Amino acid sequence: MSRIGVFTCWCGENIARTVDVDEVAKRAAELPGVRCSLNYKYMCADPGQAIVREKIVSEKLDGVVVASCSPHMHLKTFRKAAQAAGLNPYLVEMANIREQCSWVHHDRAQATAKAIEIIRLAVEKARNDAALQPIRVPVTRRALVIGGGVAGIQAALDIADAGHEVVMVEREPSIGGKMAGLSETFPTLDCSQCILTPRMVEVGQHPRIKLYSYSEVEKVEGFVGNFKITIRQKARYVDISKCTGCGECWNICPLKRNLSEFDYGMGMRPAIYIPFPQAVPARPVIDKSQCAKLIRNGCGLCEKKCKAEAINFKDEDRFVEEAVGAVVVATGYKLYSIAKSQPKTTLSGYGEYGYGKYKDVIDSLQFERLVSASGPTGGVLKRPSDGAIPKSVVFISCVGSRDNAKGLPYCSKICCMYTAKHTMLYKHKVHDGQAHVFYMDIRAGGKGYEEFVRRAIEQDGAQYYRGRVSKITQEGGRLVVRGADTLAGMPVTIEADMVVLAAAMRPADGIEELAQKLNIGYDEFGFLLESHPKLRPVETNTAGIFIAGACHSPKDIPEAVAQASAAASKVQVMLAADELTREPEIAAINEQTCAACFTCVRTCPYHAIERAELRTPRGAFIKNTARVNPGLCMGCGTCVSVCPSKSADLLGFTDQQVYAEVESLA
Amino acid sequence: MHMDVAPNQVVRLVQLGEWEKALQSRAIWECVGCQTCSTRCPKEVDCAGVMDALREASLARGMAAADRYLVVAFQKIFLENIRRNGWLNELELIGQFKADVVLHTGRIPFLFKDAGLAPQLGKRKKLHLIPGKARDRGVVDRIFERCASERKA
Amino acid sequence: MNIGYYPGCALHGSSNDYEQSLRACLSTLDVQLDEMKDWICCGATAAHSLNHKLSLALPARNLAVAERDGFKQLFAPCPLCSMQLLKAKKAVGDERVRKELSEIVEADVRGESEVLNLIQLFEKIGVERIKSAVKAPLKSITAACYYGCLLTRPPDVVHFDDFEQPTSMETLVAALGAKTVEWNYKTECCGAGMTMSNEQIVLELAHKILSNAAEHGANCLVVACPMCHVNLDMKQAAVERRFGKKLGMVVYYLSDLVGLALGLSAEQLGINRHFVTQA
Amino acid sequence: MSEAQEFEPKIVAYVCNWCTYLGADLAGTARLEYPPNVRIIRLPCTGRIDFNLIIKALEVGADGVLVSGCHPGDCHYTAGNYHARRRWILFRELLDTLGIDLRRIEFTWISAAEGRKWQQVVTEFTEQMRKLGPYKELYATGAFPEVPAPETATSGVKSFAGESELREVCGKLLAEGTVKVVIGYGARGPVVVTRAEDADRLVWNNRCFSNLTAYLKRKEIKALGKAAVIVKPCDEKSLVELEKEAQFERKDAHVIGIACEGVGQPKCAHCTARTPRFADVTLGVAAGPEPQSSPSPNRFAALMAMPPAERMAFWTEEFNRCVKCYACRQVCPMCYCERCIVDRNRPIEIDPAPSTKGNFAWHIARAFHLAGRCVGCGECSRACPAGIDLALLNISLHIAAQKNFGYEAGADPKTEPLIGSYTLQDTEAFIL
Repeated sequence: MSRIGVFTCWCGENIARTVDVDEVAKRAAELPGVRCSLNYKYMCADPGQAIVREKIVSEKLDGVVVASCSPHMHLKTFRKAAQAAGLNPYLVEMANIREQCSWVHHDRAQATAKAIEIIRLAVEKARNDAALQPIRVPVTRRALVIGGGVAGIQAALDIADAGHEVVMVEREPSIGGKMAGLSETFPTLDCSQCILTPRMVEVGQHPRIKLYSYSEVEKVEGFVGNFKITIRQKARYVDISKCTGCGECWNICPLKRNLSEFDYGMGMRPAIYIPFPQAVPARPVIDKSQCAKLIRNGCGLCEKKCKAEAINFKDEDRFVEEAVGAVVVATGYKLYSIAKSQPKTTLSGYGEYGYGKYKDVIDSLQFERLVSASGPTGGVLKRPSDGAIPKSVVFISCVGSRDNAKGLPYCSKICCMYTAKHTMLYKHKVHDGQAHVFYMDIRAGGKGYEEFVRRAIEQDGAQYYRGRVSKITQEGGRLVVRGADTLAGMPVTIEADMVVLAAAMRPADGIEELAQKLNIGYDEFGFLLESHPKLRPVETNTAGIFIAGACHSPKDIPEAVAQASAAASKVQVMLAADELTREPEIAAINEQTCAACFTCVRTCPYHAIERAELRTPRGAFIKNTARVNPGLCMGCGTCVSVCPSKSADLLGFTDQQVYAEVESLA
Repeated sequence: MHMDVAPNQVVRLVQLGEWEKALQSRAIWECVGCQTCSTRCPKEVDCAGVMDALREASLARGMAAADRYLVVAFQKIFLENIRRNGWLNELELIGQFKADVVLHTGRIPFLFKDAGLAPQLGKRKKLHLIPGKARDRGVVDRIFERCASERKA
Repeated sequence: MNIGYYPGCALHGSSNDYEQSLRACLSTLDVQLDEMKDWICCGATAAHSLNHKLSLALPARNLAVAERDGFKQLFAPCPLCSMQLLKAKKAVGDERVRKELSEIVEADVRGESEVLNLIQLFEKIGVERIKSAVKAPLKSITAACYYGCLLTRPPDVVHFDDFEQPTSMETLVAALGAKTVEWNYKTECCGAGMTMSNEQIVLELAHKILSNAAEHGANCLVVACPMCHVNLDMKQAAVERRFGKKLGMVVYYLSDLVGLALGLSAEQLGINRHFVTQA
Repeated sequence: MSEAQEFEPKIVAYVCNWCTYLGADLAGTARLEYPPNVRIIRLPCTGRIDFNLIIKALEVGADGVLVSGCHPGDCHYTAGNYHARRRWILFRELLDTLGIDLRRIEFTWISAAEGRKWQQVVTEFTEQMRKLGPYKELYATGAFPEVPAPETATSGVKSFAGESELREVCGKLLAEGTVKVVIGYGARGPVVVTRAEDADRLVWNNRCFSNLTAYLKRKEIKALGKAAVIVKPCDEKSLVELEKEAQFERKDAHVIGIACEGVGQPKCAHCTARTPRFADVTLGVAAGPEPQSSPSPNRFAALMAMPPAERMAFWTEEFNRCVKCYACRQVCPMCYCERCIVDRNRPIEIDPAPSTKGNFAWHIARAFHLAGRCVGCGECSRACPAGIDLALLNISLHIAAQKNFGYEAGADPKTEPLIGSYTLQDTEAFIL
């Protein structure tokens, strides 16, 4: 570029007071490649911009340097001005002579000299600028939501209501997630299913939501705006397009004593079943590990009974492909399994609580089912061992959570609240019962939360002990709970009929495999990583993939819903147009000289560089090379620094430009 | 309850730097070292190890609780015994322990406590009047010496 | 099969009935105990209470000597001894500590020998093999298996069984044709080394253990530890006096039961030398 | 006025766009005054700040160089600063070995909120540069203590056991057509054997010091078909690294490993490798246990015992002999770029002329490109016609990799290469 215009701004007195703007303009005019140089009181004001536009046209400028404030302040302003005058906006550079010169120096001569050097540096960069075109990525205006719990439901409905098609994938036979199994919710004690089931039905009936239940994400290809998702529809043995959900099949099924997953083993279900009456879709599934027909070609009663001829014992897993532009991951959580064997040995523990050994020691989700009106006991709290009404129940919080020894140092956040809720629900059902709670700290930050805990203690008489339980034993049909009351400084022993363990929240099974498929990050516990903890809390490091709910960190329902709506709004922004425009200041690889060491591939924080092959137009292999995916590159330039042959370069900050800048200082 | 200070309070005293209270506590000598606390602590505090360390420090500073004399004396005499013999000489241990306790506390009846057990043990051939000794007692003594001098350093 | 044997002081002292039982039982199973020649005391509770370094050095010396003498496996029937050996073995995983301990004990401590407790030794012999060798199934026995503290603790040192709800001893006892009970004090402490110096604690703990076993229908206790045996057997009369009730709970070493099932007599196994004997 | 008072240092600052540049803006908004000596070059991320830029700044006469970006965990691009930190850790060690005054190159983390820190850092750094004065020592000649001469190889050819077995195996490979070409040692250096009857030309003796893996990358050899290559246990390490860098696939070559007791080279004195670990076939048996010893580079120790200015004088004298023949590049098994950066002309990052400045730039780039990759074969020193002991620079980085990251090139095929990976625990003791 050899026809550069330099426009020096006074910024009122802000620059002109310390920098001799006339001298600057005069000296700038003498710089190589500069065609014109002038100064003006307020370059960013309309008349100032008009001068820039006018000079671009009249002087046929091929580059512009505005010497004024920080580029973070007005680079966009002047790029627009240039564009309005027909100049490529990426041919505009700024010389920051305000924040980094006039405002930090007093000596007029020194400041003026420095301003000239700053301008010289910017002119050198501008001389090496190249016209760049914004990158346009076509967008498939559909979204995928993985997980049909409350977060996934919220996200899907928000996006669909905004007019975009949504594909929802849920691996269980029904959507609803953990919330569908809860009895009441804190801090309002409103019925969980009463709030959730209408939303589930909405999803099921929404014209723009395509629901794949009993399905999993198999493969993810493509990039932002252009994902290709392969979905595995697991063999259900029921053709849901034919099935009417009449219920004849699960009523006639003779194998009724299988532990219900939905009731966490507290209730039973047939081998062909819907997980719960309000399931969406209200279509059954056959458990192939239990069905007599599928195991040994026996029975087959359901098939005979089904008038719709929907039973298909020959069903197999099927794969379908869906094209989407954005993905919301809302895979939720599971409870820490308090059991002997764990995949990671560090996780094993709590044998002293006798979970699995004593039937009346249960976890908190099992308790939810036992007090739920739709639960296996019809809402009457009966203990699992003998169906007796428990007169004394001990609740233990932080089972797994905040336990460094089990490798789960984090707080599960919701247990303090639901344990308080449990004591209340218990008291409301068993009026002469006594609830005892062992806790380490009570964490009740949230609207109405602390008040709720106080109500449990003061109105419903829950007895709280600050301390841990050391051991639970069984004596004469009752559980003997021995623990410490650290406030009283003495041990306590409580005879209980039932013990409820508030197990830690962990990300759902398979989260790491899913994250690897999606190319998104996860922490040491498997929780998914947000792009920035403050400013990009629902984004991931892979453009176009967002996260919502407890797959990100332990969350209660209001938080999960809020995050889901946030993710949905980000998706809506993306899907608002047929094309996505991205800044062109991204990396590029000279594929001819690339040595294909792929150091850049390992280095790129965005997995935006891939291994590729350079081929002739007729398809003959020439060589291996690295290749940038412009849909993913964010333009950090880390690849440039690690490239030994300097085949990687960063547009807008090319080696050519940066070296010219440095050399201008010689 | 035997412990004057609960184990969590012992750890707290250490956190607060209240060494004297911790080192003079009876609790550290009541602990039997069963390791249950260390095994169950969610914060991976090795409480049993803390107890061991406090006992060592308490003794080194002469701060062991006076009314836990028996425990302290027994451990010390036990170590002296194996330092001399390489193996434990039970009869010698019992004799020295009783003599020490009686001398220190003036509790003469202690001398005859469990005396009834002796003939019973004898009858069951559980007492060796001339028990064996480890072959290389010199090395045991040197190990003790090195571990002791290490502590001083 | 020959196996390296670290008896520890107790088995050469007042718990010589345990050693008698072991030798009788194991030779029937064709296992010979090769006692290491230059073993010394592991320092026991006294060392780890009063001198940390000593509590590593003494067992480290034993490890070094065992390795010097070519023992790839070392059977330590006392859980305290075996835990101490394992603790030293773990400590020498750190090269710096290994060098220091080697200097202190005047021998190269490598910590390569495998340390076995009694249950592990039986498992190594093979539960199936023992089962097939049973001549006199123990039909009249309903045992409460008692592990005590140090067979399973600290778990990151001993790495043995489920440390809160262990079952390995039950598996073995069941193989002998005996019944076992589910009870609550399998891994509670009996007071261990406080027998002489803090009798109150020992009596209280032993009382809880013996009563709970009885309440859950056991007619005997099985242990694999000389200290447990002292506190539960020898001290049982004192427990009865202190709490004013008759317990009469026979306390067997695990090897006693195996021996009986293999057809050995109570005299051969030294069971007649216990304090509490079958009424 | 004395000269010292008149002197105003020139300072170049490479800063990231999102933290430090905004921090400097904030200093302006808050009107925090500081000396006017610093010239800011804005880059998107510290990840973009290449080591060559630091050298370039010194070349254009900067007396001090500031490099600054986001604090760990704050990177706008999540990890650019971690990658940068890892490179700086290594690069500083190389600069130190060269005798470049580390006080003149400052690394800092300055966030967008730390306007005051920017002011402080610039003020103090400028003040320090004023005290140090102009960087006259850069690439200057001068006196320095004698460095012990490199050990020389023993003279006289001594054949090793296994030579006949080697010929036999290679002859068979060629005869059966398993490979088309054998890269091996001949009486006068490396030979390429394509016919079974020529297998007798192969030797195995104390002159077999070259690292033959370097020939695998040659186009003309690739053109001959599948090659067998004879590797000593030390040479094999380069195959490990080349495989990590996708330059070599096991199926493309038949690796003939040969047990080695040393070939009388300086590098053999502290070599611990005796038996190849990954070869397709291994000949000979190395006697005795693999010796355990750590490298004891006494030339390196002597060099590092000097003060920086003397080290610089040493290197200036060394590099002044360089004629830019690039034999070091040619012989290096790890140099495989088809277009070397020194051959790039837009921009010219490294002056191709054999000037002092250009020679330094070249040797810095060559050495740093080998950071965490050089397997210590020493071929560069051996090949240099001017007798420059280039391996000393590699040793510096070898030690830095080991000390800071426990990384040894070629040791473990499973560890991630040093450059292009990072851990949150990487040291930043040197970063302000």
